[in-house]
Amino acid sequence: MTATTTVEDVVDQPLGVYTRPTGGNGWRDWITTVDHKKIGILYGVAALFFFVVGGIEALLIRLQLATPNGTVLGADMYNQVFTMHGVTMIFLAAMPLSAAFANYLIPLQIGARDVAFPRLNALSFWAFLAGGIVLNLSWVMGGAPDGGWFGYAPNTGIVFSPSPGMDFYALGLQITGVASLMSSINLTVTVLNMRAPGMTLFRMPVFTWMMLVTQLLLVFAMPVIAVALFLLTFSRLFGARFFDPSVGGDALLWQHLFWIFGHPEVYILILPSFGIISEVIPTFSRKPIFGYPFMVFSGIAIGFMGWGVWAHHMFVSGIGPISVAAFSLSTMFIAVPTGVKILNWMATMWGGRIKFSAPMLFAVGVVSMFTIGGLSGVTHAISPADTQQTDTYYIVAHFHYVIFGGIVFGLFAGLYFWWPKVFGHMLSDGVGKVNFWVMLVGFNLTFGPMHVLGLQGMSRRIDSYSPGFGFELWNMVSTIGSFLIALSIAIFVVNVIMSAMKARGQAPCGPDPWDARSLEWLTPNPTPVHNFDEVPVVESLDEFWHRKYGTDDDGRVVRVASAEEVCEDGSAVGVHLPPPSFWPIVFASGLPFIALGLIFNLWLTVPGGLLVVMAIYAWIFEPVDDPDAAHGDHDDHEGDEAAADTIEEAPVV
Amino acid sequence: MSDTATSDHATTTGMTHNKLAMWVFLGSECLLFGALISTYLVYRGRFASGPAPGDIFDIPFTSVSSFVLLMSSLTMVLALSAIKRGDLRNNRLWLLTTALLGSLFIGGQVYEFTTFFREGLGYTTSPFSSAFFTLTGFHGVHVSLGIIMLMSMFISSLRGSLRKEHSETVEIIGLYWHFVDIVWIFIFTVIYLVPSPTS
Amino acid sequence: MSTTEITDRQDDVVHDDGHDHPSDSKYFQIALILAVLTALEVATYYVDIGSALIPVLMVMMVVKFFMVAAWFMHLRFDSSLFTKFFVGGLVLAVAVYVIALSAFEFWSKG
Amino acid sequence: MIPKILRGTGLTALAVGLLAFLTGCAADAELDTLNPQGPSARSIDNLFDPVFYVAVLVFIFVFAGTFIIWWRFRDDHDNEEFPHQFHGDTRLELAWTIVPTLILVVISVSTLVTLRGLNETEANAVTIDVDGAATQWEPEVVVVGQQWWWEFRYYLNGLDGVDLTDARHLPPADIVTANQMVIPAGEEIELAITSRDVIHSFWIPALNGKKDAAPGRVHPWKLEADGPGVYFGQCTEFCGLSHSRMRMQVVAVTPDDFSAWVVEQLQPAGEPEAAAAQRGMEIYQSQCARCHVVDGFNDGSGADLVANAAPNLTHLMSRTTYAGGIFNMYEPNGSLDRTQLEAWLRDSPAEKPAYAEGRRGMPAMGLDEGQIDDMVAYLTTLGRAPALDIIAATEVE
Ligand code: HEA
Ligand code: HEA
Ligand code: HEC
Ligand code: CUA
Ligand SMILES: [Cu+2]
Repeated sequence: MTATTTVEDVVDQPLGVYTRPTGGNGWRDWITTVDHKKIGILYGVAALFFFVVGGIEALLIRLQLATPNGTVLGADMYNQVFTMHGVTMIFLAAMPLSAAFANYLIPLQIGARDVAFPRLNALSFWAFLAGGIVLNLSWVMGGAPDGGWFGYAPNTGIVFSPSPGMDFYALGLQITGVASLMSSINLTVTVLNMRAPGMTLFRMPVFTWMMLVTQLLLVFAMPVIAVALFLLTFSRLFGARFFDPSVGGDALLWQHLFWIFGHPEVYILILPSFGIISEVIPTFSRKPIFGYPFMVFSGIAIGFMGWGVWAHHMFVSGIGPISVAAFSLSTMFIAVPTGVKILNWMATMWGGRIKFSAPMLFAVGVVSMFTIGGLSGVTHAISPADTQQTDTYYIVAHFHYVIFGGIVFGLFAGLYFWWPKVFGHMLSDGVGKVNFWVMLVGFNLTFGPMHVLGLQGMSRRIDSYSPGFGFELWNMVSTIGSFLIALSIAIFVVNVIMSAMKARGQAPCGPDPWDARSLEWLTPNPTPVHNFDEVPVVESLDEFWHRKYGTDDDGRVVRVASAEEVCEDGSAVGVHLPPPSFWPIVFASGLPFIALGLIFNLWLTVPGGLLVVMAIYAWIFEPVDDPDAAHGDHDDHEGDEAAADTIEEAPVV
Repeated sequence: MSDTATSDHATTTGMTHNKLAMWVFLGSECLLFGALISTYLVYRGRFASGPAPGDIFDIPFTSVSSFVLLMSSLTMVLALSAIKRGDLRNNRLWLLTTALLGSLFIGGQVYEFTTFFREGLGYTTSPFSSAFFTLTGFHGVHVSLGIIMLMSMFISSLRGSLRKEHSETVEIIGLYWHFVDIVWIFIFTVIYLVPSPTS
Repeated sequence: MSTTEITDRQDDVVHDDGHDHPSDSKYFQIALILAVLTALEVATYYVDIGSALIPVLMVMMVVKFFMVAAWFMHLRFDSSLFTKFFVGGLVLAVAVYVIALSAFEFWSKG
Repeated sequence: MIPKILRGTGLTALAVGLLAFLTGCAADAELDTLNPQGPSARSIDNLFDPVFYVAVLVFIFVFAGTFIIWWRFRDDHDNEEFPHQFHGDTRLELAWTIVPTLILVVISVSTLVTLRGLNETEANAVTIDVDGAATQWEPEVVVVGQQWWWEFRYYLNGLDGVDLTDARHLPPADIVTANQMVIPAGEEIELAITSRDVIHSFWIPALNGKKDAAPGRVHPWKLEADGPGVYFGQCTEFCGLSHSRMRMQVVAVTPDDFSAWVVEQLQPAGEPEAAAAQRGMEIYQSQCARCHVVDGFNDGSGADLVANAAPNLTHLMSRTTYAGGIFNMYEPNGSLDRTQLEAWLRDSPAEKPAYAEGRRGMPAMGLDEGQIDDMVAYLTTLGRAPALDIIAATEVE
């Protein structure tokens, strides 16, 4: 990806930045890195790549549906494409893009050197990538999954989906799931355990808070889908009878397990975005976030309540009326904490002096567009009404408004906002604004009409529709809109390339381009490999901002220090850093072999298993080759501890 | 600067990363076993034309092997207590005993599975059989991983690289081991002792 | 080489000293209680106690469960943060799956 | 038709105007969810409309706020001066916690009331006049989904004692039909919905919301049409390859017409007279009877299919659409649409995607043109065409 090359170029520039003697910026360094920043960038690049893949699948969907009786794909291919679109977007684009932000920013926002388990972090990334590759290999190895991202049994059983596609689905998602679980444990420990002195929980930026809640949701939600996927895998590969109605298998078991995971999952997707805009909005409004504790607690409340609403995806599935009523009510009330957030963002902007730069535009886009999706969500929560809406395009409209309007806009806000932090140069704000407006128009053209289509009765997951139901016009509009979205993505890509070219050979942008508030801006741009020269001591929320500004006697804000004075220069040397390691990628590369072996030929699992076992073994006994090890002033116990630690996550070497 | 990613002494909470991570992981495992147990409970009455749980469970036998596993928790905690005192010899002894008790349990499970299989309960016989073998199989895999870890510690200890200052490693693996034990406490009661449907 | 040692004790901190862990004889006592409880549990298989069976079994199970967690896993002595995670996961799991089983009408149909 | 929600609210006047203009051409939106034609659908609509307005109001509130903010507080930071810094206001926070809560409490109550209504059934009965002997039938229809068509089974003695647990082996019913469900208008029909393979979902938007058809489960649901008419539906749970081509219709007729329909459906098929039709019958015997049933000719002992059933053809001609309700049996003038039927018999998977090799869906039978002609001749003897107005109303494109 273009982004990578840019990174290298920029990072390469000698900024007086400390570079590790052994580390370069060649490909070898990327595949062995355990640095949370590089891993964050890797996540970002992979996620954006898969976003384009999923987007192209979306465009195919839209082409097929542009006119009645579409013939672009055909029924079989259509089913594979929409399934892979959902899976790719959710698991390979949205989640890892959030992970990119989490990895890059959490340690910086809490004043830490790295995450708690850097090698595990690398493993999480490579395993995610392995899972993504497994999923997409299905295209050329017998057919992609064709049972929908929700994979309802028994349609996904071997009788009804005889191609290996659903095996790829089950195993690919299992691998990405394990990756997410590892990463969530890692980040949870990081946030709890590695905060800089003075960084109490209630001095953490809202972004870090929302990420913490997200990681906790992941910790508890991933095992549930893991079980669901195991049941599916064992049914398909070993003939288990979980979903075979002829012997009493229950079709609803899968649905419960999937949605017990699935609903927390949608909050896993949205909370990072909420976190991002909670950083962007105060910065550009030049005001502190309004109601910080309420922001935090509403995020926690959303995470909590998200566990008690899953059956709203099953209102017509035949669960009893009492369940329907209970889940209907619990679902509605999630609107309350979410509303608290929306209104607090508005109150943050209210009375501000708002600069509508690109990040801010995207953030305001979230506030308004997500609200549309949230409100249609409330109309689904009314269970009797949902019996009319479910599985129609009205639902598709709902979730693309929350997902695209809430997540994609939020992530773009984050990309524009933190781009200088990561790469040391700004993205063009002018192009960014164009990007935003084209995206906003395209997005509304694409998904707005779907409300109408759904209420007119157009079903989801149909590869074609007949003329005469009144679907023609709006489908065409929607298809046109989707190409506008594609255009906006292309504008973004152009912006990335052009900005990188412009920045080539130039000094990096200043340390504090947005007059920002949180700790990550204390480090120079781009962030030096060791993060902070000195671990900051935190005295307040918005620590960085408070180092720049004070109040005069009238209570007015006055600048007390320039950004240059406050920011570190990244000149520290001899900082102890976790050395790179080969084993995460070796470990992860075994996983696709195991998956393919289970699907096609058990012998393949042997090399896969060997790779994994070898990696675990080597991981434990990995020699300490850190040039700075002697410098480390914590008790250096690697050498002897190595033998002691078994398959447990060993202390990071 | 001491604040490295690995420094055990500089954590915010005062807990080491490893121990905290293990507890978070165990919290996560609750959801995993919960899903498996629920699956079993939904399906325990759906034995199609195969044997029903009430027909084949051998409570006295399972009681013995449950007791074995329970006692392995005692030996585990004794191993920890020993290494904390610096008593490496007893540490090794108890580690080995724990692993042996665990293996005994696994042996019992293998025996149970083969007996059930001979009585007509295959993995694909019915939703009940699939759920039963999956649940107990997952538990068995957890125990087996635990045994591997215990044995690795035992070998490290023999080689002299598991010493008093590493007691936390023993403690963390002990946490895992106890967790697997309490899962079985649950399984033993809910799946075996609570009367099951018969055909 | 600065800062961290003292200043980083924060809101949620309970320090893990490890020195007040129980003695081995305490562990044997706990194990004895666990053994007796298990014996009682198994006894219900032989002695008919009617409708009390399930509540009694559940109570004994929960007691065993928490004794292992509290003593052998040291939750009694360790940071409350661990308890929060574990009990959090446990309570969440129980709540979610009890609701799910209710949706299957498990309690009425079994 | 313009979705009703967008009509006649001052708040959305602009949107309405635009929509009215843009959707004006789409005259026949037969699946419109906002155009209820029966009590259940109406109760849902009556709940949805006000909630939708509330949502629009909240949306306008947020949007107006955003615009005001954009208008009043935009500033390019030309001067360094900061606005007044405030961190929050507990009273405001409480207000915007409590107000939405109250709104939602009201919505909850009406949701519960509607939900209860939808789950209540009434005891009713229609009189059916068979050979001069009137019998009472409490209207209940068994709805069975399978890839990719619907079967409707009528048990005139009621469903008590009819074992529906295994949808692949259902007890013989008095009337078995496919894709078109005929009901008496103005009566509440109870449905027992199930499936023979994967999950489908039964949905007639004008009459009620949807309900899944899941294998191994029987889901109760109900329908009632205000008056005679034809109501379109679509399978809405993704069920594999031809999910989009799994449609159905409800034909509501007057009680008298219904009684007449029942009487006719109870007739078994007779022996055809014309030679071509007789040849067709022989082909049927040798090629089709392994799956299909024609009452009075071969009984329904199961089909060579995963679902164990293919459409019952006894009264094929009384249905105006076939193959999951996607083809017309008749031309608008009432004559047989021979071309389509022949195409179907020639190569059905080409007409409607199926996995015949996996025993799901109708395979290509490999008949030659002569055999096809004979087959059509035989099929046209099976049942009688309905009235022209029904043919016109049920027409699909
Ligand atoms: C980012 C992801 C995301 C988010 C955040 C949400 C948020 C919500 N969702 Fe959504 N949902 C999905 C992603 C998401 N959803 C997906 C992917 C599906 C489809 C899955 C599939 O089938 O493939 C789905 C499906 C779905 C359904 C099932 C529909 C069906 O299939 O029949 C329901 C039903 O209740 C629902 C409800 C809600 C509700 C009530 C919220 C609430 O959290 C929204 C709360 C927000 C607001 C309400 C707006 C702001 C509030 C105010 C301004 C305060 C004032 C408001 C009031 C007084 C009302 N969603
Ligand atoms: C994160 C989640 C996410 C995102 C971002 C999207 C984005 C989009 N989705 Fe979504 N979608 C889902 C998640 C998501 N979707 C899910 C979960 C389902 C349900 C699946 C199921 O039922 O199983 C679904 C289903 C779904 C359907 C319904 C299919 C059906 O039911 O039959 C449709 C139909 O229009 C659709 C359309 C789109 C479109 C047009 C976009 C667009 O916004 C996409 C825009 C992106 C691009 C267009 C990128 C491409 C860019 C370029 C090509 C230019 C790049 C140029 C260079 C590299 C130089 N999606
Ligand atoms: C292997 C099974 C099988 C055989 C053999 C078979 N059919 Fe079919 N037939 C089906 C199935 C399944 C359908 C439903 C297809 C659908 O709607 O997707 C069907 C549908 C039909 C329909 C439409 C019925 C309706 O109301 O929707 C007609 C007419 C028909 N078949 C005629 C025939 C004739 C004539 C033959 C023999 C020459 C034949 N079929 C042989 C399985 C079979
Ligand atoms: Cu049947 Cu969709
Ligand atoms: Cu949901």
